[in-house]
Amino acid sequence: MLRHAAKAFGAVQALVDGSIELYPGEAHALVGENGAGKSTLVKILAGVYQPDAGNLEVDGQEVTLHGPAAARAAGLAVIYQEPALFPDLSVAENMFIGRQPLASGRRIDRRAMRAEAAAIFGRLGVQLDPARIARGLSIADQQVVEIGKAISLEARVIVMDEPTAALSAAEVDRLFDVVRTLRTAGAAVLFISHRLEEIFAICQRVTVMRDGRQVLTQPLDGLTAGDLVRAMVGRDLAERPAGAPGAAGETLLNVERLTREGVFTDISFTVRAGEIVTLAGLVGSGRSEVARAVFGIDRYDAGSVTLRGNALRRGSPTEAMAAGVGFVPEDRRQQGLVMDMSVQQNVALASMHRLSHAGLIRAAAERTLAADWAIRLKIKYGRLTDPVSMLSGGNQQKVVLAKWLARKPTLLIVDEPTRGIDIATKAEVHHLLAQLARDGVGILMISSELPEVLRVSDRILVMREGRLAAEYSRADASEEDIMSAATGQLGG
Amino acid sequence: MAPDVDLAAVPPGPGPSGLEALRARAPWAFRWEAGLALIVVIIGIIGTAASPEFLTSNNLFNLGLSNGEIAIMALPMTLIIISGEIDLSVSSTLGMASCLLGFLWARGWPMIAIFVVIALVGLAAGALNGLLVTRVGLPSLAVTIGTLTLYAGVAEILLGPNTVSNFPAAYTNLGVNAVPGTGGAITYSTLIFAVLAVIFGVVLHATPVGRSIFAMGASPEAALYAGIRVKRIKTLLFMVSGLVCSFAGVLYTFRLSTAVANNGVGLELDVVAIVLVGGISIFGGQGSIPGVVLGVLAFAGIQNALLLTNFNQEASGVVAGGLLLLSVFGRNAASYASRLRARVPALRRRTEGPAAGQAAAGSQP
Amino acid sequence: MTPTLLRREPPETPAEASSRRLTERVFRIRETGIVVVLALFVAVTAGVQHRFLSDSNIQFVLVNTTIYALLALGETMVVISRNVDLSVGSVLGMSAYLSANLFGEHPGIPIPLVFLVGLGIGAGWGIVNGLVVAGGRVPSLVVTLASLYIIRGVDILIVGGGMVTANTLPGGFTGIPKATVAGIPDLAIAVAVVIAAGAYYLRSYRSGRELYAIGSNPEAARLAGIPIGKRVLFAFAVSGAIAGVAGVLWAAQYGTVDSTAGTSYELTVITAVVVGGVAIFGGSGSVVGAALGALLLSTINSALYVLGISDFWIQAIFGFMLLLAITIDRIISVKLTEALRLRSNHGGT
Amino acid sequence: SSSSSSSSSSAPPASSASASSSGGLKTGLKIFVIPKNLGNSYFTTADSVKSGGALAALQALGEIGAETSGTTDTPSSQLPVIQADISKGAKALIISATDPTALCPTLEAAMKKGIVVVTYDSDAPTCRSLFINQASSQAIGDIEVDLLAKQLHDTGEIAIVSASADDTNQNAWIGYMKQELTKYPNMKLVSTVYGNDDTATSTQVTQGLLEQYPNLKGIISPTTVGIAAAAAVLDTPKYRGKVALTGLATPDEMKKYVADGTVVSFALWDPANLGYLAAYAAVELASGKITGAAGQTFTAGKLGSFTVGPDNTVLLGPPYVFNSSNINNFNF
Ligand SMILES: Nc1ncnc2c1ncn2[C@@H]1O[C@H](COP(=O)(O)OP(=O)(O)OP(=O)(O)O)[C@@H](O)[C@H]1O
Ligand SMILES: Nc1ncnc2c1ncn2[C@@H]1O[C@H](COP(=O)(O)OP(=O)(O)OP(=O)(O)O)[C@@H](O)[C@H]1O
Ligand SMILES: [Mg+2]
Ligand SMILES: [Mg+2]
Repeated sequence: MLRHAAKAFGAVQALVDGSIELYPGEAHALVGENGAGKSTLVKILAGVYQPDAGNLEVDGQEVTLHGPAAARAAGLAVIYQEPALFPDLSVAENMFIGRQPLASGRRIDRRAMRAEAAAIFGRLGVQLDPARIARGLSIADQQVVEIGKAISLEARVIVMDEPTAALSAAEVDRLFDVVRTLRTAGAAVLFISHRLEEIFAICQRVTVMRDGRQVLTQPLDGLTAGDLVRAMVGRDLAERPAGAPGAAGETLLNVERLTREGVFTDISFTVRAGEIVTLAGLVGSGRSEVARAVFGIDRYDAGSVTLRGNALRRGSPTEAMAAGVGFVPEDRRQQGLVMDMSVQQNVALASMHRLSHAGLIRAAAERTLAADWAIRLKIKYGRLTDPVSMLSGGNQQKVVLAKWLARKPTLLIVDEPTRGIDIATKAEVHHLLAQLARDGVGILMISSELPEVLRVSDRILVMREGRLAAEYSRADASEEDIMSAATGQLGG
Repeated sequence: MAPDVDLAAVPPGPGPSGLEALRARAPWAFRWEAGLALIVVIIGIIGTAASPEFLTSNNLFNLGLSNGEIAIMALPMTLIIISGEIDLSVSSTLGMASCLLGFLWARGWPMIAIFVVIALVGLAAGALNGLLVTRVGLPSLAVTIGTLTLYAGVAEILLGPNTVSNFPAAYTNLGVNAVPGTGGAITYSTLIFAVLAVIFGVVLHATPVGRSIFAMGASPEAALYAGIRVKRIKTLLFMVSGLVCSFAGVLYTFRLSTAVANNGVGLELDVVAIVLVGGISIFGGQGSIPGVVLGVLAFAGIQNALLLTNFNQEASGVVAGGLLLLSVFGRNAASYASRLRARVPALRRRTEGPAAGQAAAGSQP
Repeated sequence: MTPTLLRREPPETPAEASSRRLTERVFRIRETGIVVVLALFVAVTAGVQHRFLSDSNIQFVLVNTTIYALLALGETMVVISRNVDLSVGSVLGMSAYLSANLFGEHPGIPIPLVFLVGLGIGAGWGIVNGLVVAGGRVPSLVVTLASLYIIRGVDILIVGGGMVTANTLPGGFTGIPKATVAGIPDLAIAVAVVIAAGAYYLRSYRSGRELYAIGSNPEAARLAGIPIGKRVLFAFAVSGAIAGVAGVLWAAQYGTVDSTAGTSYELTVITAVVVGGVAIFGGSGSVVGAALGALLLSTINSALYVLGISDFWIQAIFGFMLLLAITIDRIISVKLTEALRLRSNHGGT
Repeated sequence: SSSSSSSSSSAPPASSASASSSGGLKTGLKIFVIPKNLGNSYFTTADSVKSGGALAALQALGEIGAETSGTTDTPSSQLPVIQADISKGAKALIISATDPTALCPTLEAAMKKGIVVVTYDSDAPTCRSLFINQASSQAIGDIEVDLLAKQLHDTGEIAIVSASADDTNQNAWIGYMKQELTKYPNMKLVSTVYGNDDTATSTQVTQGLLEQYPNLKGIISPTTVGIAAAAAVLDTPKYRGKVALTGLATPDEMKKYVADGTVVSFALWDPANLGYLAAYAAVELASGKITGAAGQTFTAGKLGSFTVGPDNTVLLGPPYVFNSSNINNFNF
C-alpha cells in the first residue's frame, strides 16, 4: 500500500497526496481525469519515480524502491500506459528480457522461452508469433505483449495503466478473464481505465483521484457511474447529446477499391460533408492502414482516393493536407507529437505556413493560436513553452486534436481519437466531432470502443482481416451486429 | 501515521524554487549558449594575458584566415545534424572542388565557367548523399563515410600527382588581403561566414523550413504525419551542404593558391567538433546558430591562443578534445541546475538516478 | 523469478516453428548479403588476375583483416548498445607504441606480458570512455570524438618524434603475423575464434541480449530494470581492450611504430561494422557480419592493388564499392522486412 | 668543402660540446625551426638537441631556438604556425616547406619584415634566402639505382614505393632514378606506387606489387616510412634475398633487416647534420655575416666550412651509404 505520496515535476505538482491500498485477490480500480496523477502514482509504485514524500509498504514492511528492478523484486508488475517494447528483439524476448529461461552454462534457452510466451498468448487467446520481431506491431499488439510480460512475471501485485485503451471488445473480454484468474490466484490487480463500464465489470473497489489527490476509496457495489464521475470531476456532468446527425452534404471523400498487399484489400467507401463515418473492427483488422493510405503516409498498391472529385496523389500527406484532409493518428507519442517540442510548437506544427508572414513564423500568432485551442479543449499544462512530453496521456491526445482542428480541415480522419481520454473530455471530444460535422466537415473515425462508435457515428463500416465486412447506419446498428461482423460470425 | 504526516508535510526547498523562479524569468541564463559565451570571453582574456599579440588586428586576421573554411562548413553541418543526420563528406567535397578548380583552370577555362561547374558539382555531390539517405534509406553516417572516400578519390583522379598554383593574383589576394575598412582585421572568408551565419540563422530559427528541420530531427515520424516533406528537406540540406562546401573549397584554394589532391583532408571531424561545441545535439532536434558561431569563436580562439603561447603544439588535440567534453558537460550542467529541484529530495536514491536514467539518455550515438 | 510452472506447456505450434525458421533465416541472410558481395568480388577479381587467390595473397589479405576484424568486434558491441566508439584508432596508436616500446626498455620481456599491457592500456581508456558516457549522461559520439583527439594528443606528447624500430623487437614477436598452418595465418584463426566467442556471447547470454535491448529502446530498457550503465560501460571496456590488443598486433605486423599508428582507423572500422549490416543506431546486427565487413573492405583494397589499378583511381573505386556494398545490403534487408510484414498479417493478430 | 662535409656527415653526431661559436655572430636571436610536421621522427632527429640537430646548434650559438609546426604535413596546418611565429617576433625561420606556393606569400611578408628565411629538406625557391640541400636530387636518384643494380647484377624487374604522388622531393628523385636507369638496359621499372607515408597503405601497395609482378626482383623506396613497411613485408623466407630492397632510411629502422639480410644496403644523409647546418646558416644570415649570395663561405661548427652554391643553395654533401659493415656505428 502507498501512503500520502507526493510528486512534483518542476512547477507541476503531479501528485499531491496519492494513497492507495491493495489487498490480495482484489481488482482495484483507479480512476480520474486526465492529469489527475494516476500514471504518476503508478510510476511511483513501479519504482520509476521516487516520491518526494510519503511511503510505500508491502506486507506491512516499509520499502523504498530504488528502481524498476527493485519493484519487480518486491513482486510488482506494471503495464505502463504507453507500451515500451524493444523493436529489434523478438516478441518472446521482449517478454523475458533480463530473465530468460536458462539452459546449462547460463545460456539462454530459446525454445523454452518461446514455449512460455506461446503459452501465455494461449491464455490471452491472441495469435501472436513469439518469434516475430516487435518492430511493426500495431499499438494493440504491443499492448498485448506488455500484458503478456506482466503476466509472465507472476507478480503478487499487477498494475495496469489503461491496458484496454487500444484494445477492442474481444481482446478486452480475454483480458478480463485473465484478470479474474490472476485474482483467484491471489494476486492484487490495480486497474486504470477511463471506460467506467469496464471498471464495474471486473473491479471490487475503486479509488478516485482528482488533481493529484485521492478523493474517494470504497467498494464499487452501491456506486453508480454517476457517483464516480461526480467524484472525478468534482461536479455534476451534464450529459451532452452527441448531436443529431447533421444533414449530410456533397460527397467529400471517395475511396475506390483500395488495396495494399497483405494489409487490406478492395476497400471502397465514401464520406460526405457533415457526416461521421466510423471504421469499426477488431484490432489488427487494418483500419489504421486504410487511414494511413488515404492520408498518404503508406503507399497503396491498387485503387484510388479522390477528394471532392479530384484524385489525391498516393503517398503524399502534404498534398492531402493541402486538399483539406486532417489526420489524428493512433500513436500520439510516435506519430502525433514531437515530444521534445513545446505544447505551443506542437499545436502550430501543421499550420506553420498560415502563421508565417513574409516567410517568417510570427511568434505572437503562434502563441495565441495555441492558447486559444488549449482553452477550447481544456488542455491541462504548466506553460505553453513546456515540452509536450510533460503532459499527461490524455492531455497529449488533446494537443494532437488541437493541431489538426487549428487547420480547419474539410475532412478529418481520427484514429482512436479518445484513446486514453477521460470521460468528461471524451464527451467534449464527441461533442466537438458532432459540431465539426454540423459545420460541414466530413469525419472518418476509427474506434475500437463500441459504445463510442454507436454514440457518434452516422454510418459504421466494419472491417475484418483487411476487408470491409459490413456497413450499418447508426439507426440499425447494435453492438452485437458489429461484433459478429468484425469477428466473422455473420450469418451469411 | 505520524511519520507519514511529517513526510507529507515536507515543503519544497526554498533554494530550488528560487532557482525555478530565476529560470522562469531568465531562461536564456540556463541555455548552453550563455555558458559558451562565458567560455569565449575567458578564452579572450587568457589569450590576451598570454600574448599581447592576441587581440591585434593582424592576429585576428590570421585567426579568421586559418578558420574561415571550417567555420563556413559548420553552418550547413549544423542544419543537417539538427535534422537528425550527419555529413562527413564535407572535407572531401571541399577537396574535390579545389581540384576541380585547379583541373579546369589548368585547361584554360574562364573563372566564371569554372565557378558554375563547381557549384553544380557541389550540388550533385550533396544530392547523391541526400538521395542515398532519404530514398535508399541508408544511415547518413555510413553514406557520408562512403562519399568521404569517393569524393576524395575523384579529387585524386582529377589532379593525380599535379599541383596547380598559377591562379590569378586578383583571386588569390582574397586570401591574403583584408576587407577594406576593417582595420585589416577581417578576412573575406570571415565576412562571408558572418553573412551566411545570419542567413542560416534566420532560416533555421524563424521560418517554417527551420521549424520543420527541428521537428524531423526530434521525431521523423511525427514530422511526416504533420505533412512535413522530410525526405525533400533533408535532400535539400545535403545539397546546400555540398554547395557551401565546394564554395569553401574555392576559398581554400585561393587562400593557399594551391590546388592539390589532399586539400582539406581530415577537416570533417573538426567541423563536427565545432558544431557540437556549439551546443547542437548529436541526436538532432536541438541547437542554435548563435551557439555554433560561439563554438567557432571558442574553437578558433583556443587554437590561436595556443599558437601564440609557447604551448606544445602537439597537445592542441588534447585541448580541442577538452573543449568538446566541456561543451557536453556544460550543456548538462545547465540542465542539471534546472533539474536540481527534482533531484534535491531524491539524493538518497543515488543508486538509481544517474546510472540508469542518464545512461538511457546518453546511450545513443 | 522465471515461471517454471509454464515450462510444461505444449511445444511450439507449427506456425511458430515456421516463423522461427524465417526469423533465423533473416539473421543468416543478413550475413549472406555480404558473403554474396564478397564472393562476387573475389570471383571477378580472380577472373582478371588469377594470382589474387595465391597463397601469399590470401595470407596478406587475412592478416590485413585481423586488426580491423578485431576492432570491428569491439565496435559492434558498442554500436549495438546505441553508442559509438570513435577513439579506437587513437587507443590502438598509443597501445602500439607503449607496448612495443617495452621490448626496448626491458629486453627479454615475455611477449604475453606485452599483450597484457596493451590490453590494459586499451581497457583503461575504454573504461574512461564508458564511465563518462554512462555516468555523465553525454552522447558517446561526442565523448569518443573528444577522446579521439585527447588520446592521440597524449600519445604524441609521450612519443614526441621518437619511434620504435624493428631491431628492438624480438623475432618471436614480429613473427606472430607471419606464422601459418596449412597456408592460413595462425593469427587469422585466433581472431576468428575470438569473434565466434563474441558472437556466441551476444546471442546466447542475458547480458549480451541486454546490449541489444538497450540499443533498441533505452527508455524501455530502463523500465525493464536493465543495468544500462553497467552494460554500456562493459561494452566500451571491451572495445577499448580489443583496441589495445590490436595495437600490439599492429606493432608486431609493421615493426616500426611512431605516434601516427592507427590514425583514422575509426572511420574504417565503423564502415566495416555498417557494411557488416550492424544498425548504426543500435539494436540489431551481428559480430560475424561486422567481421565479414572488415574482410570485405581489405579484400576490395587488396584487389585494387593486385589488379594494378592506377593509384589515382583506387580511392574513388573504393568509395564507390563501399556505397555499393551498403546499398545492396540495405535492399536485401528491406525485402526481408517486407516479407516479414506480409507473413505477420497472414498469421494475423 | 664537399669532402670535409661528407666525412663529417658520416661521423656519429657529437655532443654539442665541440661547438666553437665563430666570432661576430649575434646571440639571443629568436629563431624558429619549422619542420613539415611534428611527431615525425626524421625531423625530430634533424631538429632536436638530443640528436645534435638544429636546436643543438642554436643552443651552442646562444640563440633562443624553438621547434614549432602543425601536426599534419599540409600547408594549411603549417601556415598558421608560421604566422604565429612571425607574430612572436622571430628573427629567423628555418623551415621545411610543405607547399612553396601556399607558403610563399607569408614567407615573403616575413622577409619584408627583415626576418631571415632558410629552407631545409624541402625548398621554397622563390621566398627564402638560403636552401640547405641534404644532397643533390641527382645524387640521391643515382645512388639508389646503383645500389639496387649492384644487388641485381643489372638485370630484372624493379618497382618504386614512393610517398605521396604530389611530393616535390619524391618526384624529383624518381625523375633522376629513371634517368639513371637508362644506364641499365636490363633493369625494367614496371611500376611506381604511392604509400602516402602511411605504414598500412605502404604495406598494402607493396603486397600488391608482389602479387602483380611475380618476377619482381627489386624495390626502391625513397621514403623512410615506405621502406620500413616494405621491409616488414619482405622479411619472410619467401622473399628474403629474392626481392632486393633499397632506398632512403634511418639506420635504426633498417638494423634488423640488414642483420637478417632482407636489406643489403641503403642510403641517407645525417638528418641531424642537416638541421645543424641550417641553424648555422640561419644565424650567419641573421648576423649579417653572409647574404646568401653564391660563392660566400661560412663555417658550420663541427661540420667545417661550406660554400653557397648556385640558386643560393648549400649542399650538405653526398648521401651516405649504410650496410652491414657500418650500420651499427649509427643510432638515429
Ligand atoms: N515527466 C513529467 N514531467 C512533468 N510533468 C509531468 C510528467 N509526467 C506527468 N506530469 C504531469 O503530472 C500530472 C499527472 O500526470 P499523469 O500522467 O499521472 O496523469 P494521468 O492521471 O495518468 O492522466 P491520463 O489519464 O491522461 O493518463 C499531469 O498534469 C502531467 O502534466
Ligand atoms: N508499421 C507497421 N509495420 C508492419 N506491420 C504493421 C504496422 N502497423 C501495423 N501493422 C500490422 O498491420 C495490421 C493492421 O494494423 P493495425 O493494428 O493498425 O490495424 P487497426 O485495425 O488499425 O488496429 P488498431 O485498432 O490498432 O488501429 C496488424 O496486423 C499490425 O500488426
Ligand atoms: Mg496516465
Ligand atoms: Mg490502428
